Amino acid sequence: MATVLDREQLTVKVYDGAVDPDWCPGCGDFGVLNALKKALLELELLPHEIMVVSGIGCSSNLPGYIHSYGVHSLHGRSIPVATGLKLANTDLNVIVTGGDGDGYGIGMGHFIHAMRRNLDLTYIVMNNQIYGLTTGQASPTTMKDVRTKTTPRGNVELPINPLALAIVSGATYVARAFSGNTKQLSSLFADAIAHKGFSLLDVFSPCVTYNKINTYAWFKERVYDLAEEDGYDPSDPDAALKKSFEWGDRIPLGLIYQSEQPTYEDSDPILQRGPLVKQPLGIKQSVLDELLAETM
Amino acid sequence: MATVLDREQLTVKVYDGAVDPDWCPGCGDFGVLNALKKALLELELLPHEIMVVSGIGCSSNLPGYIHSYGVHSLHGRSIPVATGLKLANTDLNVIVTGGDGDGYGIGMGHFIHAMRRNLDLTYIVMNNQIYGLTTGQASPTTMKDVRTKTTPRGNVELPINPLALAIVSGATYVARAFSGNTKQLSSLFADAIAHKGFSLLDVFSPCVTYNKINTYAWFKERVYDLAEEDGYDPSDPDAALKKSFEWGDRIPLGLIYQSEQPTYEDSDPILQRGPLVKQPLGIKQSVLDELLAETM
Amino acid sequence: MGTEWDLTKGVTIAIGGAAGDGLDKTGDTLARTATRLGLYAHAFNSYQSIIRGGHIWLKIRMSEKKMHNIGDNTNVMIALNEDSLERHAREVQPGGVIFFNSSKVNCDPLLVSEGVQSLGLPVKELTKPFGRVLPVMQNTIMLGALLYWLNLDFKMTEKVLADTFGYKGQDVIDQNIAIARAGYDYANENLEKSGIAWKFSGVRRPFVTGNETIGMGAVAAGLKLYAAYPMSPATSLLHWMVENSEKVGVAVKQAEDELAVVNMAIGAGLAGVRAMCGTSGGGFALMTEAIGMASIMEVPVVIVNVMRGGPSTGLPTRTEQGDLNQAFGASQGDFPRIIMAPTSITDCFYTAAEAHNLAEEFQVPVIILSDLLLGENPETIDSDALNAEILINRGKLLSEAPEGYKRFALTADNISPRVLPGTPGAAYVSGSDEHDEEGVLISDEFTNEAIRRKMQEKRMAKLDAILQSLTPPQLEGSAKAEVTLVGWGSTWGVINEAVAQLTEAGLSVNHLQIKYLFPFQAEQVEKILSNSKRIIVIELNSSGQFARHLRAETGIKADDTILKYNGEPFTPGYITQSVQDIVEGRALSLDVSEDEAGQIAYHYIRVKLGNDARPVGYEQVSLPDYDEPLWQVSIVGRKEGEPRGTLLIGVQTGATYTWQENTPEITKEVN
Amino acid sequence: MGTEWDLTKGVTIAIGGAAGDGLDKTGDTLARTATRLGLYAHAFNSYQSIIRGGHIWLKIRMSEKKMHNIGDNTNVMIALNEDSLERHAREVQPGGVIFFNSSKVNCDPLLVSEGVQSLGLPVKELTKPFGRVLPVMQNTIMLGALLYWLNLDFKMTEKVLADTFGYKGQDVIDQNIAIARAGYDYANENLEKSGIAWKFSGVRRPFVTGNETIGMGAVAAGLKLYAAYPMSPATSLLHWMVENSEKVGVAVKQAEDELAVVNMAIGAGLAGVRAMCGTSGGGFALMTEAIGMASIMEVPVVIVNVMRGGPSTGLPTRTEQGDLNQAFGASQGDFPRIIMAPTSITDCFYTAAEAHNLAEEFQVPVIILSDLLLGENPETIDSDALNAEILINRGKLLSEAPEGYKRFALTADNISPRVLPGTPGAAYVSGSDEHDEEGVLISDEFTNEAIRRKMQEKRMAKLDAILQSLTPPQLEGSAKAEVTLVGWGSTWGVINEAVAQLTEAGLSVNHLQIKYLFPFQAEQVEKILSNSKRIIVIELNSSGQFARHLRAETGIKADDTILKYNGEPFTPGYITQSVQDIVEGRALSLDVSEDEAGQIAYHYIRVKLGNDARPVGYEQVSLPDYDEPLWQVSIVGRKEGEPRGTLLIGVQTGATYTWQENTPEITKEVN
Ligand SMILES: Cc1ncc(C[n+]2csc(CCOP(=O)(O)OP(=O)(O)O)c2C)c(N)n1
Ligand SMILES: Cc1ncc(C[n+]2csc(CCOP(=O)(O)OP(=O)(O)O)c2C)c(N)n1
Ligand code: SF4
Ligand code: SF4
Ligand SMILES: [Mg+2]
Ligand SMILES: [Mg+2]
Repeated sequence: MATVLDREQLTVKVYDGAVDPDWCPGCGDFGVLNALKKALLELELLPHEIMVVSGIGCSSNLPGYIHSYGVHSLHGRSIPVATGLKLANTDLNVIVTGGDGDGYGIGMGHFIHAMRRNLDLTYIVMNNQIYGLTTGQASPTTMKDVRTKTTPRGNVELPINPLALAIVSGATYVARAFSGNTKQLSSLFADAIAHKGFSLLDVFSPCVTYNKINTYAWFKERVYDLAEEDGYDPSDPDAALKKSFEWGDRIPLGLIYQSEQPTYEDSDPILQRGPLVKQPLGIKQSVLDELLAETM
Repeated sequence: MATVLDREQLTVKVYDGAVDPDWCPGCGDFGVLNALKKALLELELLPHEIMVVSGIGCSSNLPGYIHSYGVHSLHGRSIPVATGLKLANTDLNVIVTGGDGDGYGIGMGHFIHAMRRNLDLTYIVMNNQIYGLTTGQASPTTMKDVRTKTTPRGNVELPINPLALAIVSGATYVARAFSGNTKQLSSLFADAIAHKGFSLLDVFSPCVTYNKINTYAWFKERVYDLAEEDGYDPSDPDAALKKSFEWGDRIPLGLIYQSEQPTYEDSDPILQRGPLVKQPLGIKQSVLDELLAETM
Repeated sequence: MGTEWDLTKGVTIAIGGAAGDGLDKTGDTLARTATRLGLYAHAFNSYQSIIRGGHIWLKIRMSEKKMHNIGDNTNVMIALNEDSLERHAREVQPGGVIFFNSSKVNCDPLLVSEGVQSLGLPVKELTKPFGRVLPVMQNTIMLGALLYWLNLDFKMTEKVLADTFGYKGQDVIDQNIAIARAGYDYANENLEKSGIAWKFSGVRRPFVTGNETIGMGAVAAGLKLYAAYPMSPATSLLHWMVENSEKVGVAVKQAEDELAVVNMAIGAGLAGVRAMCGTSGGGFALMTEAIGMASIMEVPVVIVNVMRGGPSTGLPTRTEQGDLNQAFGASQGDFPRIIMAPTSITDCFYTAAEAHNLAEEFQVPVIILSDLLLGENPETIDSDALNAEILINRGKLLSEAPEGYKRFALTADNISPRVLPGTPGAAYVSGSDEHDEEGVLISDEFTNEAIRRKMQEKRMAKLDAILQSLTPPQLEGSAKAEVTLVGWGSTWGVINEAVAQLTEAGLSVNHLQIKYLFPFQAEQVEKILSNSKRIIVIELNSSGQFARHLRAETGIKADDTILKYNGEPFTPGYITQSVQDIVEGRALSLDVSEDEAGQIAYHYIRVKLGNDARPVGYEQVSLPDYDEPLWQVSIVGRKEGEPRGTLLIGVQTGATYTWQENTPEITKEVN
Repeated sequence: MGTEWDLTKGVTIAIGGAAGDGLDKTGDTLARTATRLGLYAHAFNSYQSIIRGGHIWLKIRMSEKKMHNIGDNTNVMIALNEDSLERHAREVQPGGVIFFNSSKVNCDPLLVSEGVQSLGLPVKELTKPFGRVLPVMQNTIMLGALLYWLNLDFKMTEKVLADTFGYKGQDVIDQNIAIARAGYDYANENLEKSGIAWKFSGVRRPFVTGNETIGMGAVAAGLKLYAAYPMSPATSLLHWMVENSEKVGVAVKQAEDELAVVNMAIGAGLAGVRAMCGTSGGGFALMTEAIGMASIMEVPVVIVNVMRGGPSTGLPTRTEQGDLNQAFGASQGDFPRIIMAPTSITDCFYTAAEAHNLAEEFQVPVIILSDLLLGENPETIDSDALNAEILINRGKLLSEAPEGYKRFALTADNISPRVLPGTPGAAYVSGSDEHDEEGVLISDEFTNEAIRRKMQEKRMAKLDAILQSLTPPQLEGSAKAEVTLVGWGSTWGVINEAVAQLTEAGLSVNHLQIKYLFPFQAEQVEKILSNSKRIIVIELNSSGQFARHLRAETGIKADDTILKYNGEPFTPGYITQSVQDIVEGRALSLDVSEDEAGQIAYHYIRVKLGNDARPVGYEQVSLPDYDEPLWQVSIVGRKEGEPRGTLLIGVQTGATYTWQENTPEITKEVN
């Protein structure tokens, strides 16, 4: 049988995946990956206790670069796959990762519905405001007037506001981070994973190849740490909503909103019996007879 | 050739569909249908100038009960079908109708993306907080703890807040109405259709058969008219967001939010040439030669 | 009335009314009464996608022997409105009876065939003693009358009513019983005896639908997660799961759409629980992309498609076998999948159980093609028909991770041992991209044509292994028969009875019913059919999807097909007649029959003229301005019989051409 | 070097490197140079789903006559990294040459076949005069050297470079030209002449991909709305539309997903404009539900599926013909659809145009099955190949509404005249439910089996009418040939050349290429193939989807199939060899070849050992613990050649069993 690591043996290298990332040099996703590994270490999670689920996109390649269980699913479907995994095995720490196109574009419906469900999932979106893997089309977070391969005269649609959507939809942990700031990133990751309920982490993760507007420099000029802002109370939804719209010269990073709410798994009596995957299979004839008797 | 009505000949009966509605007696959708016809009359729209597009559900049967052009499309897909129609023929007054399941459940992704696009569509949701046609399952607007066929121990998911989602997603006209109040309803319908850009009308339209909680009486006890509230300013998004969360003892009806923004069709140079459906077909050999020359 | 009743084959009762009339409850009470007395019942409900109104036609066949379909006859009819009388009264066979509410409805004697009694029950009068009663009480009166005529035990109905209304308290029960009794007594006084004399077995048996037995089979095989989005006719499976969730230990998730549903089920299957989802054609279309993912990731999952009339939203409450092409063609590229179609309500149970075993043993998605006929219509099954002791085969499932574990190992038997996520000592990523044995993508940096080839071969080779593990198809009847009837899935019961009818009529017929659609048991089927003299494929769709599949898989071209696609299931008599037509060389005509002209005329009347007219005469004519023969249908007022006009309907196209008005009393504009 | 060049068939240049190396630009410049000189070029890019890194292998075949595929040979290679050398150097044929950047890369002489020159270009040194230059300038040096060896006109390349870099200003152009010149001169000094002497026609011709010609064909036929969501390999069609939107008057909508995309296109089609959408397999899966809707609503719409390697996300950047089943099985129920597969880049143009005509004439959805091979890889086409004067047939489209207009009228020819929404005097609802002639639903209140039957027959009957309007399939070659090769879609060009090779080799072969997949021209195909002595179906998927389709439609079972599913397209030589193997009775082996063992070993090395080792020796062995023969692969260090260890690979399964380490210098942990 395979040897199993002790918690004390954990180092950040333990989480190194089978292969090195094939992202472009400088891609923001490197920062996310590194911060995530650090957060896992901080939480002392063993590789087999972690399940990283993604869709399709550059960012969605992430599970392949982490030594843990993972699913690299379909474009836009990471959340439902993760939901099934979590429902089936509530012991797993399920972390969903992907891109802005994956999560806020084709995956928008699942995103909203997952939040009102408040299942204990951590959702990390590597938001580069572009479709990276398909070589540079407008994404749902591409800013207005920005030129991309599919908006040569400038984007005419409003970008979505993931934080605001999350707050109004019932997400219980909503934060924003920047790949250029690994320290804050990994501490937010650790908090989000530890948080019970659905947590959203929208991470600015620059695409150095296809997004020449929202670069590291662009963000560095604008971002500030909410934790350093006096009197900001992330438990106040009104303040959080207001904050979520701050954009332009100053863009807040950090925990925007958090609340304690019962999780989905706490509310489902079947899941209260323990992880489904550990429940006995099948039913007794007596139970079947009972079911049949009801029809007579 | 068929005889064509003059605008002066319009009466509300002109809009009567080929068949009578087959909704349950007392269904809230009757009120919506009647109010819509009145609004069409008020706007003096001729039947052929109107295109009513729906998905699938009790409420989505509405196009069949209106004498106008219409599409009764797929469950959840009314908005994209309507988008295609509008892009193809900007002369049409495209009104999208459907249910809460259709629009906010399976159709959620399209809903959010349509709003940020601000195409000139009017979207009327007959929100009965239940899946009517499939005989009474929880819908995305079913309130917490409510028992339905699929939530026998009470709904554990938060309902979505369509108004808040609309406001944060860029809808330029957001209103709420109640099928029990036809007058307000038809005047909001007329305003919404006249509004340039995407308008959402969330209408409480009680399902008398499967929703025994959110009944006419339930609403009558709670609703009030925002227009009568002193100092409410529907152009203020913050106020609007706050209002959108008012629920429980008092529920606001009326125009929640409105803003003037360029529409999608105003921003697309091709659509500026006039309705696509009236443009000449095909290209000249010289244009093809030009296209080919670029490849040499 | 000297009718000879063959009670082994049974008596069929039909109830006609509108949605919301509550006739399902009445039918249910009746069927349960029969079932508790030890008879068999088989029900079929022909209804529409509408909550109230419209036309519902619920039939129940009661018999001493088990019958697997609704049969050909209508012996008794309960008409809750005039519409039903006009549509169906003529179907009631001599010796039978028609009950109607004479306080509300007229029954034109012209509609009643010779030898049929008709009894108007003065519901108003009869319910007077009970004060103000609900309109549905008319059903209870009718039920009472019916019990009398059917010679059923009133006591048993009392018990069923007590169970049905138990939750409403003793008063309601008592009232229901008393009202039914009033109907019983009234019939006793006003009706000739039917001469029906049942041999009650006294064995109490389950009365279940295929959706219920699929649910039971799945949980017996260890189902732990059921995900769904409501869609007729699969919705009742969702409801069954929700209702019994705690009892059977299944988590049920109603999701935001079918994309979510199937991906949740796949996530759960990947995590190691037996997972299933259910839908119908349109929802299945949304699931297809993920089915390919399940297969390349080698995730066990079961997808139930309870088929209904298509295409598109089509006929949501009608039955059809129209999704074979869709199931076979689901998702891009080549990958193994299993498609199986249960052949009876009992078989639904075992199919669901087997599906979960096959899914896990071969790590593939399994599609169950059931249909509205099986899924929604209950029948009595034998009390020992369903056995909970399903042998659960989890395949190569390891509880511990071996050293150097590779999730997608290339192995001699093409199955890679599974270690579930969460198992200490291992870690892998399941990817929808092509990957190597450990799950490393070979679509990206590590392109590799050789591994790709072997991975694809490994996956596809499972199809052969699956084939080995399926029960061989079985020919029913003599191998030497003149005609072989080939069906698939739900039609077994009706073809079975047609075979009996044909045999009785002197034709030598055998029958092959296909359950496993894919992988297809081509060799065995070819062997069986190689002896056939004339192969007739029978299926409920318009293109002959199975006939084409059979040809694709075996090269065998059916000599003939019997196809039906008007939304109604087959009846044995329909098949018998069609086979006889074929054998005797009578050509199939697609012309509009007189009966169909009547339907089209009724439709015209209802949409254009309101409800107070009806068609009475049909004549085929040729007129100069039309390039096809025409049905000239005379239409009269319902009350007075005054001529209203004539309608011209194309015999070939079915087009409704013109309406010539005779009288000015038409209620709606015509154009 | 005395090589005899058959320049009608051409010379093939390959460029190997990583994504981000900019080799597409280099290839482009080369191909355009050739094309401007009046040669033909055909390119094929084998790349991965990765933005930078990985392995890219771009080939360009230049010829005096038009060639429709990439051919069998590699005559010249430009290696931008060692990886490419190791993978491909051996493919370069005698008489050829290998260029590499000797400032960066070593070329092991062992990798170079006899008769092949290898020239290391000291890029650093050569670019020194130009100051600090971008790394991509190595490509420009190589290009210059290549031009020399190919005996191409340097002047023409100057012009191409001027066009390519025009937007960057004269300085950049000059620098590029000067650097290319340095490579040219270096080759002149250090290389033996190739002896290549082109006959330049001087005709300047377009160099286009199938995605571009689909775009052109569609707009020539009146396309007005294109909707898409990015998906390889259909994305470049979206980009083409966006770029040319204003020029060709097409509105382009990138939507939130493919569900939106197809429904937008259908909405637009319903409104009366010619509408199209494009995607690949996974996106197509999401579109299926709506395709059924388009058909029951009788809406014209064109859906382009540019196929790629499946199943699921599969091989996003590889080519395959794997979606025939999916296209045929898309959506529930039976309904008419048209499926057509263009047979060449030129044919893409006419297929797109025809698709729009057929869609509108018959009011049905049309699916175009193109693939990555056609869609993404450019070739030179004749300058008059594309004719913008497409006859636009809008079918029964009425500009005014007749009195009593019925949108879904049942007619003798099964086509209902169309009045577009917005037309005064009419009004109708298009419904996805079954409906009557006016569009009133018959699934709800107004159930009607007769109208349903006729509506379904009307829609399905269009398939016959469509068949009548298609160009008949044509057999190429002698009707009496010994072997008939049958392909479909994009493989026409490669099969065509294989036929020439086989003919040259003395085998009598003819060729049938199928363009219209559904409705299928069964009668004509049957007639053609009834004369065939041996039918070999050739397709790029693993189950033989077309062979099965052919059998389903005609009963004809291919005698043999040639299938390929490793992501790479066919080459003529591969087909020729396979046909010869079949004809001469050599059995197909699925064993891992030595070459494939090398690929698997490379993969192992890259994933597990880093980049500094390579396989050198291959031996087939049998070992006691393994139930299959094994490839024992010796692996050595890349720099020093020191033995690193041996790898065992299963000959049958392709499994990577064990790695026996000889030396401790392995860079990564192995487990
Ligand atoms: C159904 C489907 N549609 C389209 C695609 C093609 N596709 C792959 S990744 C991608 C977008 C990626 O954008 P994003 O999620 O923002 O990730 P990024 O690459 O920017 O990290 C698309 C459209 C797909 N794989 N599946
Ligand atoms: C893809 C698909 N899934 C499911 C269905 C079944 N279905 C029809 S209507 C409906 C829900 C209707 O709810 P809502 O939109 O709220 O309308 P209501 O009937 O309440 O007016 C569902 C689930 C369908 N037609 N198509
Ligand atoms: S294309 Fe953009 S998102 Fe993708 S790897 Fe490169 S930098 Fe990152
Ligand atoms: S079921 Fe509900 S929503 Fe549907 S028609 Fe009846 S009352 Fe209206
Ligand atoms: Mg992105
Ligand atoms: Mg609803």
